[in-house]
Amino acid sequence: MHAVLPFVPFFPMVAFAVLALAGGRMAPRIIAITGVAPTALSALLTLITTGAFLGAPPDGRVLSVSFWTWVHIGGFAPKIAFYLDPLSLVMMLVVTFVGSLILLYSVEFMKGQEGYRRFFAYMNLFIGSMLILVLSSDLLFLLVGWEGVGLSSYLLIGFWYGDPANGAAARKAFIVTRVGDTALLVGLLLIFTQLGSLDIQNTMGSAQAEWARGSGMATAAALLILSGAIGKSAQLPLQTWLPDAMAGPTPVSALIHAATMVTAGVYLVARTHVVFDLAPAAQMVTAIIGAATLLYAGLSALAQTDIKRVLAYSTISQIGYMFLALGVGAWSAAIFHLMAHAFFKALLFLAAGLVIKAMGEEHDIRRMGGLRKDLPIVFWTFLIGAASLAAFPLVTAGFFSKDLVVDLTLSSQRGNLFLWVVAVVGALVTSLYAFRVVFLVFFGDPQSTLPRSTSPQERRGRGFGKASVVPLLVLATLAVAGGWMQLPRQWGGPSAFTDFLQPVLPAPATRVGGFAESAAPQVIVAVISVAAIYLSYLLFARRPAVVAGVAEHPLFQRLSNLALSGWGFDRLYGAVFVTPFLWLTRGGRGDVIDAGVSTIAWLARLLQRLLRRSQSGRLRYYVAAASFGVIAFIAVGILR
Amino acid sequence: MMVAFWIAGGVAVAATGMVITRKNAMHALLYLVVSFLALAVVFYVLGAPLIAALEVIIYAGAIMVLFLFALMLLGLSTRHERQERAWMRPQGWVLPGLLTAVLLAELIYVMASGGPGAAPGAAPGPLEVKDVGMSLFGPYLLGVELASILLLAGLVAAHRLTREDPEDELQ
Amino acid sequence: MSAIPMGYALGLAAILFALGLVGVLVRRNIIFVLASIEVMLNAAGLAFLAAGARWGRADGQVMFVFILAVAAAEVSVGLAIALKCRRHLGTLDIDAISKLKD
Amino acid sequence: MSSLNLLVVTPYLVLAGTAVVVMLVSTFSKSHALLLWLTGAGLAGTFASVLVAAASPDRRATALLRIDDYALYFTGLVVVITTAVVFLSYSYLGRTERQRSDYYVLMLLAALGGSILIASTHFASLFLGLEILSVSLYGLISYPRARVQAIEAGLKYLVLAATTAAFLLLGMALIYAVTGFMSLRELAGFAGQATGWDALTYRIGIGLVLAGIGFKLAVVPFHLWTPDVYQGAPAPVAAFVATVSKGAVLVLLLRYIGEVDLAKGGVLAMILSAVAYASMIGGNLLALMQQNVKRLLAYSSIAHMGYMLVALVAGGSSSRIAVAFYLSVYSVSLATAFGVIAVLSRPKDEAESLDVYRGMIRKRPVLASIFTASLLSLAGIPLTAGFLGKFFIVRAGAGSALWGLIAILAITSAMSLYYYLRVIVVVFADEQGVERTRGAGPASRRMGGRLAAVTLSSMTAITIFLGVYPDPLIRLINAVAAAAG
Repeated sequence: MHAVLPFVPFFPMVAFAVLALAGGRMAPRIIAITGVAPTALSALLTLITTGAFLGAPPDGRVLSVSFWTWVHIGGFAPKIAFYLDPLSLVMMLVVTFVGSLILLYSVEFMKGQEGYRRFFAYMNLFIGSMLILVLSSDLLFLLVGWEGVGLSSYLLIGFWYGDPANGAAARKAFIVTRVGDTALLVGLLLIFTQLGSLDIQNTMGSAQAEWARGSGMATAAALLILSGAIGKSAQLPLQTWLPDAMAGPTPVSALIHAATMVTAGVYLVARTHVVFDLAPAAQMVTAIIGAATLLYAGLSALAQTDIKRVLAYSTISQIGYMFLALGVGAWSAAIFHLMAHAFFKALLFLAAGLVIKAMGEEHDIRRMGGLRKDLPIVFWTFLIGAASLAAFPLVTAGFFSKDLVVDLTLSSQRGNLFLWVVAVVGALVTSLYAFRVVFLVFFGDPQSTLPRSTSPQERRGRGFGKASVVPLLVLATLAVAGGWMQLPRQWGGPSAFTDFLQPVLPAPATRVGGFAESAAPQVIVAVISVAAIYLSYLLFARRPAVVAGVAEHPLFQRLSNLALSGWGFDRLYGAVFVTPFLWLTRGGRGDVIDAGVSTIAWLARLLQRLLRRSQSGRLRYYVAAASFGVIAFIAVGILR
Repeated sequence: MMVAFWIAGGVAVAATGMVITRKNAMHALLYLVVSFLALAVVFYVLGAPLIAALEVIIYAGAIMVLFLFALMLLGLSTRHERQERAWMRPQGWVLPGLLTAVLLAELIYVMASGGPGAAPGAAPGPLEVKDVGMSLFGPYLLGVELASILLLAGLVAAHRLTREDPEDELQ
Repeated sequence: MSAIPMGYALGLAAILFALGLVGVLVRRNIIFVLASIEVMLNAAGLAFLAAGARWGRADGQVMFVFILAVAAAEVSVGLAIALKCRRHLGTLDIDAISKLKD
Repeated sequence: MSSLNLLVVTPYLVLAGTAVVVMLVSTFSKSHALLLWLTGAGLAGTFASVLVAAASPDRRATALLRIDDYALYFTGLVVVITTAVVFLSYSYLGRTERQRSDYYVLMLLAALGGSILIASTHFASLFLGLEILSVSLYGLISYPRARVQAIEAGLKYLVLAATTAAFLLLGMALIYAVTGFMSLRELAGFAGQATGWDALTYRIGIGLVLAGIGFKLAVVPFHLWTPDVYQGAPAPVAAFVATVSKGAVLVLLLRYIGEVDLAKGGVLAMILSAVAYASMIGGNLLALMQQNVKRLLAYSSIAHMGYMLVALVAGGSSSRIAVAFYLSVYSVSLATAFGVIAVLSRPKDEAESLDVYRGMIRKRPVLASIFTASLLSLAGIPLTAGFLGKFFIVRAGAGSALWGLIAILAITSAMSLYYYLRVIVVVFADEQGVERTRGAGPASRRMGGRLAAVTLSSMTAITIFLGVYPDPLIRLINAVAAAAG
């Protein structure tokens, strides 16, 4: 197995290099093969490795491949090495499988688009970086993947750079996540200066030995790591970039902004869970951030009209669940939900991409309707995805994973009733918005006045071939069956997933007895999910007039607008950071929604404009500036 | 000695002041020569006859001749004098004057805040030309070599810059 | 050893230096700027001489000789550039030669 | 006092000798290629003599120079970068410029000036080295006759360099007046003892000297000339100014700071940290929206000097290692980036505008990849050498608890990623940029092109190799830094 592992990230990287350097000489067919095959091969290798892992005894499920020591300076000797344990294996499975399915889907979806080769190059770069991120055994090497992921995300969001708005979205994503990354870097520095190493296993070991539970150092390290994770995973308060990141092509949204990249933060926290375990305060912060985010984003999703933005907010909300799970110490539950979410969210995005395409690039769900008959496969798969997202009881993967999270929110010793209530309300909201999309898009009468393609054949001609449909079907299967390996603990069934992760991610200590132990919470959640679907049916399919009536009400409208703009976070950032500087400029900025578009960048640009004045090209000013410098230097000398 | 220092120093300052305020370049250069000659006296008074001679020969002689040649090549006329007058409007002096005044104030503040004590160690004897020569070609031998390389660099650079190649003009 | 206190000579150097700096800052004609730079270099040389006189060593005078060489090299290249400016840009006005800027 | 082991100074002798030989040969041969290979051979000879000097146990070179391993390492670096610049210049000059011998002579002399600076331990050699470098650069910056911007750049550089040189000299004179010493080592011994008038004058002298040095380093507030000169100068010369000229001065500063104990709160530390803050912030901000690639690199080089000053302020052996590594990596990466510009440029028509690079990946994929790699290294992306350089600096800073400087370094380098990526995105764009016509002279162009390709590829290989496996270089630097301490 040692020999195989390095090839998993190697293949996509090679594909990237080939595609990037190929120039404009490649035929689309060759591009497609070069773009998809390596990742599929990686997925195959991952499968083989998984087989070997399952065959091995639990304590033998570790694989470490060391290439070389990067540098030796004093005690600093970071290694270029891979470390595979059940946690990274799960991540690797998700990345390679979902990744190759999405690549396959893109073969047709992106056909004929400007920059076909570029697209596959970036996607492979992304997959390779993500694999390095999850496999590296050293935090410094992990950062390589972390940066690579950020880089390819920037490139892909701004893929259609012809439109300046896309460039702005790319910049926003880049800068907002950078805020988190900087904190992460400081965190790594702290860990290194305190523990003398950045090797993950060593660090976790020595953290446990050297830091007392609840010590300031552990809390600081955990909070800094958390900041990085929040940025990457689009959690409050660094969530603003993700909805705008929908500017990229839909497969990008599926892969990066749903299935993999945004889960990197979850992975990072799970990877360093020992530090969090030592810092109950930081863990509490994690849980609160998760809870607040899942509610905030769920409510935002309810008001969105752009189908991709609904899914984007839904992603933020679902990752909120994962952070909530991490916050209560339910590490493996978070990873389980991560996996299930990757399946159904990728499915939803891919299906949404086909819907948008069929509608002639229409994103507004209010202008869709009745697509059930026109796009049967898309409808059914989307329905499955939505059901899984809404945690439809007993069958879907989303049910099992979310049930585990919600259950542990209450029964874990770090959990409490308040967090549980938030999670349950979140489940209600999730069902509402998920089926709102289903009913508005696929049921009712066609609302669109846009020229729609006349025949199904024609629509198929726009990219509904096998390569588009097969990934949908596979993902739909996974979105249902992917959860059966882990039944709720009250059922006494198998718990293969958490058992598999047990050596890495210990199960949280649970409370015994009482409300949490009974079947009541589970029943409540299940009933609420189903009831919410029915409520959604009533509101959006049966009696749209009621909704319309309520929507007329000014109070509701204001609320709805607020939710539509992501509860005014962009505006808040605008007010807090931008306004104090407004007096510096004459005009100010009218566009409120975008006032927060990279506030930092805006501030920087302002300073830059002031500084540029100094570059007047006039030599005598340059001499004067130098003289000023001399005077200042001398003044320092005299005054000291 | 003291009197000679004061007179020569005063002349140097006054002449330099004229250099930076003249409109006519030729006049300014003549004042610069005066300034250099006055400084040569200062150098002599400070006990450096060799340097005084070099100041006269090289600064007031060679370098000034270079300037004069350049002026001839540039052919500055009365038209330029008028232009200089236009350029030298009083407000143009404010910021530079201020900056320099602050700098000068800082420097003078330090000079005035008590002089240095006598030089420690053995009382130094008078310096002769021979001493300077011994230093130049003793410990500073490499420095002399470097100075020659510096002059070579100046020569090559000036040669390159002033030489016009008719073929290049075609580009 | 001369009878002139070093502080006086340094003061004179500072005044000359400042005058040279004013020249560089105020004058727009390249020739004047170069002349002012000569004044500054010369003032620095004076400071070295004064310092050398304090210690009664030849080092100060040696440095002056080096400064002399530097001044010669600077001024020759400077004048060459001035000639080039006149020929190709048609002006000696330092403020007018500011096409390179942000 | 004047003891001198001729073997140790051979690198300088070879450099100066080559300059003279090239000058003499040019009087009877007009072959450009001959001049190039002579220059190349001279530089190779210099490198060899650096190795010879390194093997020699007797390192006496008068009071003016201290030729230790540290100086020899950086002399080697200067020679390597100069060689690269010379090779890159060939095709650039080959197209239009006649009378190329002056170029190579000046380049060799400039390298000599830099090498002298690196080894200097005395005001006289410091000043002369600096001036040899400056005067050669005046000639090089205004070298292309067909380029009016070059004249302006040369003029600006000359006036500012001469003015700040005067500041430097006055500062040296004041320090000499106070201490009676001109050798850095003796001065360092004096630094702590002065009191009253002496101490005050000494500090002012230091301030003035720092101004002279700050100009060469192009740190805020002496940075204003940088973009103008880089834009006006020929691309290969800009590469030289940004790497060798700055690097040599930085090494000198490092050497002096290595001698004095950089006490916290001391004038030197205070000034240097203020300058570091201002340079990191100012340089990166100015680069943000820049559309001219040469100016962008100029601004970013200001920021890079700020980063290196952080390590400098930290002091100690970790700072020596950090600066040595960062400077080496930065020089190679920046020279590569400028090299790509040089390959695309002609004296009259430099590839400055960002539009020239649009969609370059399609037309010239190898060149575009080289450009991207160099920019990524400058941005400090992991697995390039630049990342490790930054890491060393942070480590040195953390060792001295310079948290404020580190925070600004982290924030501003995050900012810098933005403008480097902006260029990379343009390079990878789909549509085509401005079509560039190529100059005449197919024979020289073919050879020049090949030469440039080999040079750039090997420099990129170095950048990536050092990013992935930097251990050999670090061992070398460790050994060298230990010798200096």
